[in-house]
Amino acid sequence: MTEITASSDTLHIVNKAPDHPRFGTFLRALSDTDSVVLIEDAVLACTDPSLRLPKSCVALTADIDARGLQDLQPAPHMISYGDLVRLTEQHEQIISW
Amino acid sequence: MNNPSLPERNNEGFLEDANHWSPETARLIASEDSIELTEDHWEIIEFLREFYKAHEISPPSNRLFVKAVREALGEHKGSSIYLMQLFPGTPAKTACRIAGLPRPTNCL
Amino acid sequence: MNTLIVVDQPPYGSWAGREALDMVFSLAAFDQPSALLFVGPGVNWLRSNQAPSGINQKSVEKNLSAAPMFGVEAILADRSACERFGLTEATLVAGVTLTDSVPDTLDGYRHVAFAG
Amino acid sequence: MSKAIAYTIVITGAPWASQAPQTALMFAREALLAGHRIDRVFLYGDGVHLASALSTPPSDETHWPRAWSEFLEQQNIPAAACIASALRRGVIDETEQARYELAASNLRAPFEIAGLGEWVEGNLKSDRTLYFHGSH
Repeated sequence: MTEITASSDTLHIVNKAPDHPRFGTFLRALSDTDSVVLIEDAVLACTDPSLRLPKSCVALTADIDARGLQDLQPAPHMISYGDLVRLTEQHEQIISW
Repeated sequence: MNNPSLPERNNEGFLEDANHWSPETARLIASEDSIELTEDHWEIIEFLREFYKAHEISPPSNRLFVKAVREALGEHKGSSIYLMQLFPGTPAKTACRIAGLPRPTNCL
Repeated sequence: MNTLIVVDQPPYGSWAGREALDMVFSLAAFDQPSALLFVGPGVNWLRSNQAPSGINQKSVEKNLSAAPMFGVEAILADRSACERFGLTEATLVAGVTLTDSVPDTLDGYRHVAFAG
Repeated sequence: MSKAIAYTIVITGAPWASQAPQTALMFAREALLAGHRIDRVFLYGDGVHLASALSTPPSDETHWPRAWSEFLEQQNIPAAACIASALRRGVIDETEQARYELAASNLRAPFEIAGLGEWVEGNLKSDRTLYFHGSH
């Protein structure tokens, strides 16, 4: 995964499927410089290129693999649980959707 | 605790139905705690009855009870010490019991 | 440490909003600056004249009206969501501040949380 | 390596109705491995079902409540279920069983029943409060 630097921007952790109303609220709440991690059902968003997710968006490998999405093209940026911990170190404001 | 002249209550002495309350109920419940109700008590009891009618909840905790009294009746009466003197123990619990309100959830 | 509790679920169909209210009340009880933000279908909490006795529930409108008394600093709502659900000044409960930018509102709080 | 961080973990999604308890457990294990601390775990809303001693999944499925209990005990991390959420959903300790004159109690050790004050305190003391929600 890409190098992470300390940030004052928000980390969004999203677990809702892309059709869930809260996923839409999350998209509207997103600022350009925020970081996004897709976990659980939210990794299904990687199958829909029309969703305007930021380039820096990453998805949990375990949830991607569980759902058979490991060969998606374009391939999502994937992270481990340990990487998720590191992201939470680097962001003071974290919103779990 | 089961005074036959009182409406149905739970094992902590709170009325099962706030609508079954009367001033006489308040006097009887207060007497169990050896409290003789004065003007100052009635002011708080009426405040709580009005609060329950407006918001359909008891103040959820003692801190919020004190805050709500302060908001309505000012700094002097909205203090733990003042309310503790009137309603010994945990003032929110004692006052709600006498006023016929449900037990504060104390979830806080 | 200011905290924003967000409600995006409509009232009565679930208890999630009531549990959000308990969160903001408990912050107020400990004198922590706090506010509520209603977004999406959650704005339906803010419609006046709710009469839920027919479904045997307590009025969330009345429960919510205790918030200022306990020291909850603001009741905020997403203007576009209010418009979508037909909430106007005439049908909104008193004391609601409308926001035009949810991202800007979220930026103003150190903690942002949902009840569930 | 950045400095150690203290977390409060809040779980609002129930086991089997959501992935919340399992994602939270994976996160918690990794956080400790990275040298961080978990101050407390707080169960809220449907999350209180994780503290039921009566959950009995089939023997070949992961037993999430037991896995959490073992983790909390091994790591000596305090964990509480919100009293209002727990009472509504039938997660009861002996004190509440006596208070409400109920037929049984079912709180799984080492979870305790506590008020939202525990959550407020966690927010104040920990560097981060992280929420693991249900999926509905």
